[in-house]
Amino acid sequence: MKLGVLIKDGPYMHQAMDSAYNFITAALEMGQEVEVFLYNDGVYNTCNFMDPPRDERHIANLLAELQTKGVRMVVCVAAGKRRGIVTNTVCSAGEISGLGQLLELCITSDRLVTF
Amino acid sequence: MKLGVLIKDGPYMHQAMDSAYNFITAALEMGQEVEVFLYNDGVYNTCNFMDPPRDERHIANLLAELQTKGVRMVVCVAAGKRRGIVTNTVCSAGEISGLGQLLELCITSDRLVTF
Amino acid sequence: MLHIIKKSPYESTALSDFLKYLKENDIVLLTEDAVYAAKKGGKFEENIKGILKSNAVFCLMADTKARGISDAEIIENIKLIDYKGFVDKVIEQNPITWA
Amino acid sequence: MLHIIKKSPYESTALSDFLKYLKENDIVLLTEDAVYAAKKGGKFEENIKGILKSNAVFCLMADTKARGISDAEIIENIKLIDYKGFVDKVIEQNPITWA
Amino acid sequence: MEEQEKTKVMFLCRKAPYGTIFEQEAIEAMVMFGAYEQDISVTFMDDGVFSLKKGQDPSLLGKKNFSKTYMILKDDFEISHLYVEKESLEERGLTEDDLITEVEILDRGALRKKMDEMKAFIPF
Amino acid sequence: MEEQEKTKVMFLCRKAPYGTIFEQEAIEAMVMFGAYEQDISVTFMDDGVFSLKKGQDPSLLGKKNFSKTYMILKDDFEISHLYVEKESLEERGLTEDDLITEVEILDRGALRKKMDEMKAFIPF
Repeated sequence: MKLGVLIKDGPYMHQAMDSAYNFITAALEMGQEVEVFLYNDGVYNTCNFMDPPRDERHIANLLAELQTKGVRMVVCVAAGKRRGIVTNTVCSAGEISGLGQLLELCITSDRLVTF
Repeated sequence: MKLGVLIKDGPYMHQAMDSAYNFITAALEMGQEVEVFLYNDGVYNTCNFMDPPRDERHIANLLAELQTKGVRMVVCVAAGKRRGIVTNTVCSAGEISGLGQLLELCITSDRLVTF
Repeated sequence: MLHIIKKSPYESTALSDFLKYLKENDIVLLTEDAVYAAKKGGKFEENIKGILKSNAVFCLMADTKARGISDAEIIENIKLIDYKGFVDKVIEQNPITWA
Repeated sequence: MLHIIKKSPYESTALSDFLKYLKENDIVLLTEDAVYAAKKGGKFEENIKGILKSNAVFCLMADTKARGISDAEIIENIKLIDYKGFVDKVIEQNPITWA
Repeated sequence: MEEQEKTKVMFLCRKAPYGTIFEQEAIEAMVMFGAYEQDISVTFMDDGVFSLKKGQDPSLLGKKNFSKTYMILKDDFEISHLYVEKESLEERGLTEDDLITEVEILDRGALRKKMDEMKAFIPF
Repeated sequence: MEEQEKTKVMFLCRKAPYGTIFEQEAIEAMVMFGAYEQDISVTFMDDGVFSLKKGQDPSLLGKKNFSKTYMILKDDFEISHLYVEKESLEERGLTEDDLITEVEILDRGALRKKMDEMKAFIPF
């Protein structure tokens, strides 16, 4: 099954990305396919400059880990530009693209779940 | 009178920075002194890479305008590092410093108002 | 004390939360989405009228205009103010923001 | 339909908002700060018990453990699940998130 | 037959305008989705119904009046349906006359039936 | 006399832990403020009282258990007072025994009197 995941909140501030990370990890272990779309403040999760304390989880690195496991992570270009998540600031796991990709995800996934 | 302004929300997502901008502009016109501390997601307001549509307000530029009017804007270093607002990404209006500056603001201002 | 409310009363409990700390001579300021509480005919009209019996309630005009709430739609005795009025209120009383 | 709730019922109206759309066979999943609704002795115990009469209510264990809500403190008949159980529920029914 | 192959997606607009960016970024998505010839519905419930209120003027906030876009969503952007929840309007003291554009006002029961047909929800 | 010159600041902790970062970043500020020899109070009310609940274990979320810091705020970080609102505890079915550290439990009337003495509030 293909699961679409929509993330609308930024890192650390809200639990959304943490919940999504745990959900996606579980889904991958169960053999499901996952694709992520980052919208609204969700684009901040891909900021390449985040540098949390060493004993704290590094959310952009968690995204990189998901990417190595085959999860595509699309960053909304409009939401990203407005907030400063652009080519110069996005982490390697984030793929900047348009809102059409969110509709594509609605079409191609079996379920869309929002965090 | 010196007014301290604490901003805890990021740009665009919430109205906080817009309300604070209008409040500060009014206070300056009334001859008050204002100093700002950006905490939590509030640090995102100083992201130098934001690039909103041309017909939309540019929040980092609004901060620059306030700075030219003599408003000091301190960005919390801990909240900033966690979110990727650091030397490479902060706009010129933002001055990165520690949480002690927020307490200093409580001491030196006549009022502290949170947006 | 100046109580600043900024969330819609329909989605947040901020309006009932701050009420527990309202005392005589306190001022209430409705801003941002909280201005929906000031609209006649809404679910919170009686709550606001209750507050008005004992305390002054102000409402930020820029926020009511933005949301299409005309002056005639605002509950009687609520005073509309602009951002300079907001600054005045902060100078008058110690502000506390209920988000 | 799978109703996913993530805000605390004490500060958000999400718990009452989604209820209006609850139908038989729907599943309810309490996650993040919404797990406080699953705690015995709280203000929303009766609301949850009412939902349990007609619908299955699940609660994310990682979120109750994080918040120090022991299994014994959780209202009877609420089922604790892990993230794999969360995935199962999403596969079972179309999810809608009430934030 | 072709009609049945379209993907049914519903925007759920539950937040008031201007206090957050949700309305604005939801509209950006609606406009984009409309171009893809799928079956897109937009539902306003809870505080989302305030987004349709007539007479909005956010110029003092330095913002644009997004509500005007709702008037052209169906004709210019091929959004299939604009639904408004009747109970949410009533609770807020709003009537059909207060709304900026023509919409289908449905009660919760009718709205839930529409929701049951959807493949995916985009909640704001 | 010197006591009177200290600035009185109160943290208002009104949010539940883990769902947002507010508790964590509030603690970072408390720890820092304590070092400046002012008069700092911390008040837990509304969902903030959940931050003091015993037995928290957020390891499954990949997060740290911040609640333990409250145990050393007064002794190690010179925070003057930890107040908890009695009514908020009751509404949530919590008692003094559920709390991770010793605090002053005050009702709203008493708490409001403390608030009247403050120069500034840092709300979370």
